[in-house]
Amino acid sequence: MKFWGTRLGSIVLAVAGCYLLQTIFQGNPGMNRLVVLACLWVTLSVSLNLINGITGQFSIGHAGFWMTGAYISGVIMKFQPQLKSMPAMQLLLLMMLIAFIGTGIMGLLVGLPSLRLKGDYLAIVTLGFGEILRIVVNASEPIGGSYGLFVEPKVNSIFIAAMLAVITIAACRNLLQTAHGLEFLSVREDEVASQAMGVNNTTIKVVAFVIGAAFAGAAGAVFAHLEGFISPTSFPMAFSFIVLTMVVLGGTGSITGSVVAAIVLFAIPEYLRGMSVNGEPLRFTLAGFVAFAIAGIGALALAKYTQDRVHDSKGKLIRYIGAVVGAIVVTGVFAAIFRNIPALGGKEIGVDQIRYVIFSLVLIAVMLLRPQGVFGHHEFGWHWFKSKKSQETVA
Amino acid sequence: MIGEWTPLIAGLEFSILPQQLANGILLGSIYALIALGYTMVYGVLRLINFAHGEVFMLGAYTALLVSWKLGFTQENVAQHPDINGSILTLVLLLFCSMAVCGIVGVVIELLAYRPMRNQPRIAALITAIGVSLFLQYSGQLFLPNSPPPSINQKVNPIQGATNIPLRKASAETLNNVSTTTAAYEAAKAAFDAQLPNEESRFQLSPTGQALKETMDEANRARTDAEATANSERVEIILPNGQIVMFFSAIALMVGLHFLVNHTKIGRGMRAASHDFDTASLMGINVNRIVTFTFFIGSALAGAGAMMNATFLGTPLTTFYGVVPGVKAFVAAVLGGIGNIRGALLGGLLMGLAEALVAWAGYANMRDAIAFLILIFVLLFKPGGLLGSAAVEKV
Amino acid sequence: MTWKQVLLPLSASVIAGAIIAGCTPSTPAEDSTTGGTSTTGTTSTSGSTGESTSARPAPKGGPVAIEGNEIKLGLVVSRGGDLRPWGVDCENGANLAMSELEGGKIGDYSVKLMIQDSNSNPAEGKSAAGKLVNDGASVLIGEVASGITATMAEVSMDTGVPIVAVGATRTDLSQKVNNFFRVCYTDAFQGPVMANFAYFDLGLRKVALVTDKSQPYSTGLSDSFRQIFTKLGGEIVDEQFYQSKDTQFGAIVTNLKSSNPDGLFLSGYFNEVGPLARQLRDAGIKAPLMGGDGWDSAELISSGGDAIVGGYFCNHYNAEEDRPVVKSFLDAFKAKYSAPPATTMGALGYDATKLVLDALKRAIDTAKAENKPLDTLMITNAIENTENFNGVSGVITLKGQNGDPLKTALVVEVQKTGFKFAKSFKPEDIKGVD
Amino acid sequence: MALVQEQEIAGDGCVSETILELKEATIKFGGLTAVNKVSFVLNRGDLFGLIGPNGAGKTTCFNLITGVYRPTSGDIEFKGKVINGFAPNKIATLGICRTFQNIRLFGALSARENVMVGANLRSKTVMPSSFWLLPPVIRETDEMRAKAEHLLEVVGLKEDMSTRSADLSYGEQRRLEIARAMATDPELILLDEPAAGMNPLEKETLQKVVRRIRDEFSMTVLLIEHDMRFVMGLCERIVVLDHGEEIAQGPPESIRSNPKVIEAYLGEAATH
Repeated sequence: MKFWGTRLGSIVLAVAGCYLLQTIFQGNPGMNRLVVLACLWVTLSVSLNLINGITGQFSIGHAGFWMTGAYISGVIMKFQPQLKSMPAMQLLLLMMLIAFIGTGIMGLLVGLPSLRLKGDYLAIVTLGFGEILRIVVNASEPIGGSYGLFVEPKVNSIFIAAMLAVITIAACRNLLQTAHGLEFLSVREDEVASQAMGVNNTTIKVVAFVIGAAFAGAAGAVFAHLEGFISPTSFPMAFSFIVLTMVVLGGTGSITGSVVAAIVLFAIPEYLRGMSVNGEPLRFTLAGFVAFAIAGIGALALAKYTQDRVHDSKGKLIRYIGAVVGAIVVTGVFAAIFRNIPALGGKEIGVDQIRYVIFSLVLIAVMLLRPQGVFGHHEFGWHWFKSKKSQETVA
Repeated sequence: MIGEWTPLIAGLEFSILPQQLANGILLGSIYALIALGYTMVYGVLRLINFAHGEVFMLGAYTALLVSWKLGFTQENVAQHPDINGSILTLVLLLFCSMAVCGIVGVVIELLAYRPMRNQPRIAALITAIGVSLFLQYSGQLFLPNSPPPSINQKVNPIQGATNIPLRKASAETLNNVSTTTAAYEAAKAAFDAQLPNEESRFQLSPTGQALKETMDEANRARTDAEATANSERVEIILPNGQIVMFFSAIALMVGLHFLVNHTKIGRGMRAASHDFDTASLMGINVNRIVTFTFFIGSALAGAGAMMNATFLGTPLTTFYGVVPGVKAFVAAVLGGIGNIRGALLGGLLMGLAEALVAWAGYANMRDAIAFLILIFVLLFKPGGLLGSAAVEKV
Repeated sequence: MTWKQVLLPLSASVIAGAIIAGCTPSTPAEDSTTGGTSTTGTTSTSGSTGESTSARPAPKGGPVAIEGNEIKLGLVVSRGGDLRPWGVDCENGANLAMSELEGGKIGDYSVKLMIQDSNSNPAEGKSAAGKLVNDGASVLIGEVASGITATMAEVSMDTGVPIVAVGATRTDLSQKVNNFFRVCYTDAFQGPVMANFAYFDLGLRKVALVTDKSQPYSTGLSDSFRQIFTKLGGEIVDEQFYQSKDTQFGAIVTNLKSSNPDGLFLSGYFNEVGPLARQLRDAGIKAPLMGGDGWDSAELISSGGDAIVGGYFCNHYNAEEDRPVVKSFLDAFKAKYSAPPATTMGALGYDATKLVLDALKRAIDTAKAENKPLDTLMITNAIENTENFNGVSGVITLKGQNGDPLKTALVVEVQKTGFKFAKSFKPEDIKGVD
Repeated sequence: MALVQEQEIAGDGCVSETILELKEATIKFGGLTAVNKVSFVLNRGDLFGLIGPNGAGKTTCFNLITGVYRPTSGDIEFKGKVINGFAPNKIATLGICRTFQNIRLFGALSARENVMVGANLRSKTVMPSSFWLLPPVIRETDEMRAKAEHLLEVVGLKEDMSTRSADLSYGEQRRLEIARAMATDPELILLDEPAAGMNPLEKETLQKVVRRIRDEFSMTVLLIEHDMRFVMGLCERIVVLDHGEEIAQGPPESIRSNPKVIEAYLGEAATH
């Protein structure tokens, strides 16, 4: 009874949360879209986490799965226009279901090489799959080729996107709540031992690929109907890397890590886009930027040294503060000096122009200081607030 | 479009097969050169250096900036048409590119990879992706990229192409070509004589129009005759620049092979690639080895970049290294990553595959098929062609 | 593993889906009543009849009234990624146009240009456009590529904010919504121009196409060229493909050589055309080369060397033209950025902004005359009614053109020192187009 | 409950049912014959030792039995059924489980989770149901957790249940491996050098544990060990391998006095 109570409660809570999200951001068209996109990124990163973090299969073809889902939905809408008479929400759900299944089958195909390949070799195969898909779509004119494809109707629903993210998270979390989830983790940890313990590695890997791909495909369908237009350029290879980065940055195998990293990494460039002073985008001089970069590298090195070599917490704190203060001072001094260098002095850049520079710097800094990812293998949960931290991943 | 694909066999033109094989080998040698950098770093550190493509990009920019310093800017060349590059200029560009790339590689290793050495490999990989993004996007702030500049062709004294005839056209067709050419020349001369009386080349009076039509007619006859001659002839035409690229690439690879197999530091590299920790216990300064590996690997990328940018003349953006980077990575994996001969083999195979796919009439699917080949090879040889799949000891 | 155990979760998922579907609140931006599929040039609309005379569907959102005394223009350009060279040029052109606005004011309104980056990605382009509209932009300007513009047009569709595309040549874009306009001509215009030029002026009959398969621009241009050229009686003897950023074209060059064309139409951008031209000449192909406005950059001569000299391409304007607006634009551009525009997007970005400013002036007058608050619909109508706007890239008329400008195209010849005017084509000169 | 019966049978020693039989099992790697025509028979309830100097082919023997390698010739029969070339997970399902010489734990997982992976082999629910967290799966997981905790108690790791297995000491890791293998409910358990790196006190405890495995859990035990005292004190029958060949077989006393064995171990036996 208690079980079903909890179960029902969490479902109601999730639906209510998604509905709340929808009502909050509904009126704000700019945010609306960003929230949907954030939900999609969360879906992508959690589903890749299942393949990459939890099962340990090094896949960097997730943009390919995303694209598959989007194109499945786009192509069906193109060749079956009578479907448009359906109510939009039901149509979107139908498309998500079809994309889910279709991309799952694609995941099966891509997952099969994983039975023979490992590590970097598997990575290049999954990368190659994404590229093949992009090139084939580019060359297939019936489905738009490089011209792209208009997808109608456009459906913009935070609720559905958020529910997709919640379901993805729930599926992965539920899996890790049970002993079956341990099979996935054991494949990641040691394939020989897991097989000796009777785990069917083949099944596990294929299931991981299928489920991971299927959720990405469903996200693709949502994306296609959100954008109303898809083309191969919408799914560049770089997206695969960004999803991978989200997984690793959050901590491989940590679902909460993936969620947080997805939201943060998606938000950084978008936040920087909007960063402004009195309505003008924040601008600073190139000299200042270079000075900041140099000081940043120095501060990072100092922080890294502190982390590795200094062991008393007071000394650590002092050094961390010193690194930050030092970085600020050095930035100021160097900026003053660099301003006199003609190549750097005159130029001004807006913060929105260097969004991706900052993005990459954050990436490097986090990886240097916390290589196991922000959450490591752990999940964020109530136990963090308890006195004794549990070291267990799951169950 | 799908319906219009040439049937596979029917579309094959065997007279151009030798030429296509040559194209493939020329293309493949550059892939191989860049792949060597991936392979060396991987061999020693087991790290895929995703920033390798960006080092390549910096190499191309170095060559560009040095050539500008030498006076080969567009304006300068336009003003002084007699400026010409020499072999010495090329060597200087090559040297600068290699040196700068080598140093950049070492700096990247020092700042971004060395702190990650004892960390999970995937973390190092993400750092590499971060470095790659950083170089791409921060390069846009500092490097000239709008419009994408290209190295002026005047730098390069090696122009033209070498023609290796395999089968000549028959005397009859050659004769036909010369007659039609003579007829065309005559018609052209007549038209040119009329030209001063006309408003412009494309706004002709009836007389001019008639002359032009005669000339066009003669021209079409001439191209038809040349077409017949072309289809009879079998030849290999090799652009001189690409021949130089090919031999330089081979020379660099031979040098590298010597370095790895016959020098002290090469022995260190081999030891480190075999077992990193043991090598350090054996008194090998692995840090020095790694630094050196990065220097050499990046310098090779620099050499490839300089030759690509100078001999082929593609305009440069900060994303210049992405495509060669991915292709070379594929080549390295295909040959067996970590294996130097594998990189050469993989590169050549990739080049040949691309040329043959284009030959078969699937030019639009070229890259896709290169990847397909890779996947198939890996399925049957999971460690690449020359790599040995690591057998785990149980 | 029994079937029961497998079926249970499956059926549970279906039920869950049904529940979600049933209880979902429908969003206001419902799209089930959209007009036709609009993949071809002539689409009839259903439902919504706008006040505009055009036969295109009206936007779903808007009109948005402009509050206060500030009109904001939103420009989306690619500051990062592959399209950066065109993006930077476009931004420079737009900024130049803004700086020529006296006092930064039209009538009582001050005009401000807001710029956002699309990072060469359609999705980000839409985010950027969404943000600009959120920040109060009343007109969107951009993008240089069709793919990004397509997603931006969706924003226009939803919000009613008009959009003036800078370099999106994809033909069917303008059919989506009636507040879409552009200052460039479409693929369906440029291709026929070059086909006519090749057939009649160069006297070519057997042409081979070289298409950049990863660029919609190139694909579209090749298609329209092929269509008209074959209709005129010519023959397309071969079509070869490459991808952007390829550097070695040996394989396709060899194929092209074996098909013995009279002439070659290279529909890609100058980045690849320069090296490609050199490799074509090295291989002994002497046939004349032709292309579209993607060739327009001084770098073409630098990277193509002697090989590209003698090639012809279709352009919007020519630096040596004696139209005063061209001269003054080039002088001002050089003065401001110490170099002439690197690509044709400099002029197009300038024109787009100028055209919008011109339309704003008329919209403000209309609002004053009708004594109504200025809103985006008025601006849309003002842009729609643009007639004989004297832009750098030609005299632009949008009235009654369904968003695609009526312009004159120039064919220019590549020479060692620059581009020389060869022939101009008015829309009515082009043969073979229905 | 069947377990109890079998235990009684084995304990009585009346019925000696053959559980594993190697029939001239041979494996060649290239030119090297790692195991050459090795034959022996394990009866249910045996405590069987497999010894031999380094490189004798003991671990390879284990790998043959557990399906890591396929024998080049000869047969391996488990409960009368030839299991040559079965996948390792299939063999584990049939009821053979092992530990590893070079410890192969799931490092990032806790001790309890490691054991639960083993226990999951006998799961009666299907994996898809765990995506929905259906009650049977939860119940089963709870049962497995309890089982794991019990087994950890048996091997003396109750205190360290939720410690990351990579953080355990060497001896603890060895014992954890045994618990993990036991969790799969095998009929035959193969222990590869379980006592390596343990101090004498630990070894003594381990001996008790191994006996308990046989007596209480009624598993047949086949173990590889270098420590002669450990083997002699524990095993009832012993096979000696040298250079991939079987050189002796029999109870500890006969092995101890076998000249061939002494020769093979020359110098080495003396130190132990």
